[in-house]
Amino acid sequence: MRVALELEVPSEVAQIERVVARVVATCADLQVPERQRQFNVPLALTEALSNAILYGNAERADRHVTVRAGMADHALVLEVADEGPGFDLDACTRDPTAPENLEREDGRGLFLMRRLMDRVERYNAAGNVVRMVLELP
Amino acid sequence: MRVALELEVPSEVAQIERVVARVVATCADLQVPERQRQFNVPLALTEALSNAILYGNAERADRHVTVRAGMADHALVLEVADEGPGFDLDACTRDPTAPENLEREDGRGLFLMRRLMDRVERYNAAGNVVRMVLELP
Amino acid sequence: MSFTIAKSGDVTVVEVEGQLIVGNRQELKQRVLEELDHGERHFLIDFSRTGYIDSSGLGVLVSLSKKIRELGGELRLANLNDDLRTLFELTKLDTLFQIADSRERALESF
Amino acid sequence: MSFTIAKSGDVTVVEVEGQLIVGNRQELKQRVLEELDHGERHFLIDFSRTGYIDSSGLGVLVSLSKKIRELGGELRLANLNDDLRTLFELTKLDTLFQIADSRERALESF
Ligand SMILES: Nc1ncnc2c1ncn2[C@@H]1O[C@H](COP(=O)(O)OP(=O)(O)O)[C@@H](O)[C@H]1O
Ligand SMILES: Nc1ncnc2c1ncn2[C@@H]1O[C@H](COP(=O)(O)OP(=O)(O)O)[C@@H](O)[C@H]1O
Repeated sequence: MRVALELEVPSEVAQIERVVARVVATCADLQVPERQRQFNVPLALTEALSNAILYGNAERADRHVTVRAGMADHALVLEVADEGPGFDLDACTRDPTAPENLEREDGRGLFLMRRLMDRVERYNAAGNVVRMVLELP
Repeated sequence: MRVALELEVPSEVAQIERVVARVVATCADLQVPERQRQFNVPLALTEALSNAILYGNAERADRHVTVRAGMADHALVLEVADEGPGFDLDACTRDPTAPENLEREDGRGLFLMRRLMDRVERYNAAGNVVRMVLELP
Repeated sequence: MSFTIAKSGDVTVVEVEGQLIVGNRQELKQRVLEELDHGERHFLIDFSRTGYIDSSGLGVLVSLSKKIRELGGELRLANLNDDLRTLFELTKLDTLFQIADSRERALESF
Repeated sequence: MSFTIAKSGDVTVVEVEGQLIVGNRQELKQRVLEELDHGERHFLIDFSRTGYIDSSGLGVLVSLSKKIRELGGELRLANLNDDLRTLFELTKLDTLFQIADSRERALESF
């Protein structure tokens, strides 16, 4: 059985926890192992959602964020789409562990997403859909 | 928050219970009232699935059934799509309570779907997607 | 679904646990037909532990009932919860079957 | 998330319950800055009841730590579970913070 969950929320950071909780519940259904389910997935998803809400949608009330979570070929696929102009994932990913960045307050989001998931990529040409893939055993 | 669940299964009647269980779990999340969740939804969905598997896909192994369950404007919307030629919902709906039909073994599926849900309609031109709507309080 | 078959006097009592639907109705049909083959004529199906019955499950009940009647026997139903009762009313099958509130009542009246 | 603030000697101990993320990190920042305003200089954040910390939560910890140091104080962390420890290692923030295994150890060393 292929399973996919689709959620659409308004552009408010207060929505993040609800969305994450629902996706994590679906991960349990999909038998994603506990650690990934309790740590990698919620954290990576929180990062992608806050970027989508804050940068992509600029917290505008008329814009929404859409999340799709699903299973395909033994991998968990999470897609986070915003209604912003898109961005260049690679160009925007900084190394927060470099000495000059270590004490910065920002710039750890994309880095963490890439460390917590097996693949993080732009899913569409516009660049406002981020796709994260976690390979499962 | 708009929530939608999408499931895709092979054309086997043995899959029906798993699909129904998962949709019913999502209905709990969506706060569909107990009676609808425990009776109307699973029964109507079972009917639509068995028709999709038996008639639409003729139980062919290379064909799948896709179910979408979601919430829109205070209504639960269930869509069941098969890969068959489609059919004419109205023309195929019989009245199983008519004296000449009462002792027939078949012909109660579409009738029940229409009694258990608020609306049952063809969703696409081809007629191989059935859409059922249940208004919620 | 699973079901159990027991005798109560000369009545064959079938208890259905879970859903009676397209994926499993044949099992039930087969077993009841076997009992019929063995000469049994009085049947009671107890639904106290049944979730729901789909149209093909209803179809099996209709066809069994017909066969049993043709052989001079009878099929009765017992313990339909509110939802199942609604289902029989919707389809007017409540006019085709003898439906009892309890197993005891159903047994008494054979 | 919710948090509690208590004193242990001259150390202000903050316990974070739940996720420390973009939606709530400001609350934590505000409260610690107030304590700093009131003259407190030694801070310990206890994460034993924390789920995860996102990048903006980490950012708040970094900026609080900097501010506290500038005023001659110190911010220490305690009770990171394995996942949180991994998070600090991934981001090399384990090199920036004093991280203790237990609240007692952290308190001792101020
Ligand atoms: N969905 C998005 N839409 C537009 N820009 C984005 C998006 N996600 C990330 N960015 C850009 O990438 C930059 C780096 O993001 P990130 O690594 O999460 O760090 P931070 O959020 O702390 O700046 C952001 O500052 C922003 O310019
Ligand atoms: N998904 C479908 N694809 C093609 N034909 C269908 C489909 N669903 C229903 N039908 C047609 O409608 C008829 C009536 O269906 P139904 O009321 O469920 O009764 P039954 O399944 O007992 O025949 C079916 O016999 C079939 O010809």
